[in-house]
Amino acid sequence: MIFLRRQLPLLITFVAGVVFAAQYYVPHPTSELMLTEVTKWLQIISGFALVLGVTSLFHIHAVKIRRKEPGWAYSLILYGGILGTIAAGFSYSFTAGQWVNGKETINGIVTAFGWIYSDMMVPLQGTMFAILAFFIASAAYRSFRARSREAALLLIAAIIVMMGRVPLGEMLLPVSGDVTQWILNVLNAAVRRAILIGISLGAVALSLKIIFGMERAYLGGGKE
Amino acid sequence: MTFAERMLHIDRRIIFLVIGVCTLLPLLYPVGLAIKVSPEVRGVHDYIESLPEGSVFLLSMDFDPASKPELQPQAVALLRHAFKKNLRVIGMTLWVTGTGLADLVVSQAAQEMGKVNGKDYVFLGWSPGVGSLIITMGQDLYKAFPSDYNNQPTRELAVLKGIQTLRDVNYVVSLAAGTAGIESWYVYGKDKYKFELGGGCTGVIAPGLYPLLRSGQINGLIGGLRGAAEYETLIGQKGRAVAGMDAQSATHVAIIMLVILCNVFYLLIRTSRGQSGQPRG
Amino acid sequence: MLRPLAVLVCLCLFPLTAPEAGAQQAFAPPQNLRVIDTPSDSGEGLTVLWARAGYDAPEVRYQIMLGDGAEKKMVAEFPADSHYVRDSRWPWWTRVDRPDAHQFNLKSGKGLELKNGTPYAVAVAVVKGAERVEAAPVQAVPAPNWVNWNQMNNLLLVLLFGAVVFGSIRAAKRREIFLRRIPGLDAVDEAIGRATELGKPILYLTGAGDMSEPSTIAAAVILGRVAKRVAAYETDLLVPHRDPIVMAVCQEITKQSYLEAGKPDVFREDSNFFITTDQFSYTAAVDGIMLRRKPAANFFMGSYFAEALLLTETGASTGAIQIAGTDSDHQLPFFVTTCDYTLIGEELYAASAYLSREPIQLGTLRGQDFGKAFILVVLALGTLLATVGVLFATDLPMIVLDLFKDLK
Amino acid sequence: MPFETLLGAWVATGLTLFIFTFLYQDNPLFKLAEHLYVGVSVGYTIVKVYDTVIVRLLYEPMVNQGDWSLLVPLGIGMLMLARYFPKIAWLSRIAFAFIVGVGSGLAIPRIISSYILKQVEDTVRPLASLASGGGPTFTYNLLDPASNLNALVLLIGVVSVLFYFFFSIEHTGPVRVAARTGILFLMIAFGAAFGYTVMARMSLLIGRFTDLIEFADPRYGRATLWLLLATVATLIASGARRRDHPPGGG
Repeated sequence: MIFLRRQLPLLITFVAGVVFAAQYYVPHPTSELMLTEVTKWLQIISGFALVLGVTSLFHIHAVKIRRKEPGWAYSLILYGGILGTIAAGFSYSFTAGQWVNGKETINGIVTAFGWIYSDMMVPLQGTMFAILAFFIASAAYRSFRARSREAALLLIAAIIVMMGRVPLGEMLLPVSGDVTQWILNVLNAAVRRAILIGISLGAVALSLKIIFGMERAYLGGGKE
Repeated sequence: MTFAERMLHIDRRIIFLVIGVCTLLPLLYPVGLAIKVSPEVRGVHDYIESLPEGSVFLLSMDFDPASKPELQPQAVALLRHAFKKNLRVIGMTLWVTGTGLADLVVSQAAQEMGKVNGKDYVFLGWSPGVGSLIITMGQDLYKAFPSDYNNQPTRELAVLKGIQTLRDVNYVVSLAAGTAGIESWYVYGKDKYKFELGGGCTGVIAPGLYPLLRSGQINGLIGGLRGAAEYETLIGQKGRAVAGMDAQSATHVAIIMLVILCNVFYLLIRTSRGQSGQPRG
Repeated sequence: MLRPLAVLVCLCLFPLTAPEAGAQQAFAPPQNLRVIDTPSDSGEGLTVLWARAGYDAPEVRYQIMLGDGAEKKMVAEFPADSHYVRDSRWPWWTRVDRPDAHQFNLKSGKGLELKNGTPYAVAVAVVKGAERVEAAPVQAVPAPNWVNWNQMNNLLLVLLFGAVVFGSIRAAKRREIFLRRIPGLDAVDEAIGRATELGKPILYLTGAGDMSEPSTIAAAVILGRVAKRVAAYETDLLVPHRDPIVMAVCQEITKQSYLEAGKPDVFREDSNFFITTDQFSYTAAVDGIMLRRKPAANFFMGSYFAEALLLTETGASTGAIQIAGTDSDHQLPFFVTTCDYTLIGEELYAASAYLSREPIQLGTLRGQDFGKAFILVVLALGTLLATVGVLFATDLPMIVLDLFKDLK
Repeated sequence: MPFETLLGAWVATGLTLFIFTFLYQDNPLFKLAEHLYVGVSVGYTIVKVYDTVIVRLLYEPMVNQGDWSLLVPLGIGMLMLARYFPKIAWLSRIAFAFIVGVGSGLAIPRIISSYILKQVEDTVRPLASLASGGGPTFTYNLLDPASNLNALVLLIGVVSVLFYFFFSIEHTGPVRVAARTGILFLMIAFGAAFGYTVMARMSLLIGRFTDLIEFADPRYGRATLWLLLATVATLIASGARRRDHPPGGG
């Protein structure tokens, strides 16, 4: 049992990791076929993982409703949103004359599911992020100070790029467009490249540690 | 509290109001300032321009409603261009919550240009897996998408005739709002299956993509609403992006003013403190 | 294995800029035509090679003719001064001819079909104005290969880097390894000190990630240190969470820190509490806490998304000292502007390794440092060699530079 | 105008305004819209996953084309769900082990190729180029990203930032100079990113305002204006209630 619970997952990780890393260097059709098959599997499994991610949400809000914790009415709204959307997703569209089956439109006719999507989800999510426009302005006003040489540099770069990205800015300060191009293409690219290299080394190290069983956090929980 | 201090600690809701007004007014009363085209955007445009009729163009709309205002105009402009050039268009998305949006964009653009689903274009919809999805498409497109968004078996579609894998696609453009997007298409796709790749993205992630642009891993980059406006200018069909640029101008200049004001007040406080011998904040 | 070696020897022995292949301008068919199965590929590909000619010029064109027994058709046409071996993006160790010979790859796809195991006859013709001459066709059979030799530099780097990382981890297990002081950690102590003076609580966020993300782990480790200080000063600690598992882990860590500080009696179970998993309700709730309790210090460690600015801007408005540490590079500009101190990217991991002293973490960090040092050397040396290559018009530096190219 | 379009306009406008109330302060209208948002997006994801994964990728190929090898991913997927049953929860580890193993294996060579080799290759550029006459020269056009001067600046940037992220040596002497240069480069890049992001966030706001303006049209029964009034009234009412009964916590 201990083997099944502890060693087997590590063994599977090791074999899968080594085989699919090695696959990269083997161009033979046999190896390509294996890659096709397994990536197709992985696609399906990641669908299951997606479901797994949302279920904890179900659980948390169910507890809130059961215990009538403060704000449990909002949890009911959340449940209503989930169930209503699912119901719409599998309803029958009389105008289109067929089952909706998760289609927003059928031959150009908007379904109930599509209605929920474009008239609820799109404005809700869009506005959530639109709020940030206000906060970025307020952050710019209240925190963007030339406290030090570094902060001053950040500030100047930000102002130039802001000028250079909009027509009015380019009109007021014609050179800003070219300077913005240069900052983005050279200075910014250099920094991003260094960061990318650093992150990639970290990612490769992490992947190697996972394959060789030194990093096991992904197996979830410390309890055996 | 001095005047400068009071101004620095002003209720942020006043700033919110300023931004709101700066956005609203130009939308109601547009001016129409000229837009200069950058080489990054031209890269994508010129490549599509160079493709012969009937070439295969895959547009992956990797964003969700949160980035709709930035990336939808890009998608519309690209599709109009591709349809005008009579390319065979394949639409898809890597983001599940973007499926409805992507479907709408493709079908509307197709309708506008008089294109027929299944013959001139296809919308494949969404499929899970990101990296593994792209690899599967590179190995066998029909395994990744046995049927399209409208449940038509993909093997029977006229538009996909002669296309077996991503190797047969001439140009892929990913419009990305995050890491499941341009980077994934490069690392798991272009790197091995050798199609040409272009990108469009939100302003948030654009600076991070410049290393890929410089090294030629992508042959062009449409950045944010400004990029979309440039593309609209290039194909001569002004749309939502160009319309939004006036508001952008106003808010950007407003923010620059705010930053300058903030620093003026900050300097005032610092100099007055320096004179009265108080410790610096 | 011998072939790459042989090529290397040839490269060193023969001058790379070859003599004009016969000064004759006569219009002869392409010389030394060879057709081979493309090496290092998945099959369905042939490589055509022929010698460079005196008439190679933009206005002269080569045509590649492909026949599968019955008929012969043209599959490619290009200017005669293109498609040299040196343009092929094959490294020196897989080159099949001298760099100045011509090379053209035929591959299935985009209208062309080559089948494995079927013999094909390939010919090359040269066209100049109305003149056209063709070399005698050569036969070859495409076949798949088991190893892609072009990518061996990639494999070599994986093995090398792997060995360095595991070596460093082993070394770290045996002896203490040096790690430089992280200035951000001093700022942490300062902030806690100030909170104590003011008698206000401290807010600590662990980010949006779950326990499998390195940044969350680092955030939990740093929380341990913060909790220990907080316990010593008996300041209030508030840790709102977005993930139930992270909360459970952090509760344990906090408890342990209070024990170590000798203050188990002041430990409160509810200093770690769960709010909700979704981004914006969590943000709204934390903003509420900031406005109501006015913490003296806010810590933002771990991974963050768009909510970062909503949190730090509100925090800044309450006048708290703010310290951030994140590897979410897209949010770094906002942390840097709105926080007093920010641990940038890998600094977060380093801070956590510095505090935890765990050999695996320390060793990995050291291994990555070696990796970076190696890349620095390659960048410096590579630039030097590439410059020498241009100044002296030689291909010799390619022997080194090819090793660090991404080749297919 | 069809009824559902009209209703859609009103719902979309109402929800947009509810979210915007957060700018004033956290309030019940915002919370309502926020929870609805989470619910709808979870519901949407579930429907899409079912339709795509279960129907299109699993059921149809198995039943219509007899591709029974798909039972393997189905089985592994089911193992993941074992997480919910404490007795057999450990089975889910096998599924995770497989996914993480394959994922790590796929990632290693690809990361090295795209993010290390490719980036190094593009940074290593000659600091001289051939002039049209044939002799070597140094090009210093800042606007041409491929000029020698820019190649040099790029090299300095990459090297100094890499130095900043060195942890096993103390930042003293020349290393300190390099690391300080690195931080200056970092700050410029952050500033550029900040500037660029302003545009991104403003675009979202413009997008929402465009919709609000459209729905203020008489065709939609001036939805925006009426709902704006209603929202403000509710905010004032809830503000008054809050002053009477201050909330206990949470």
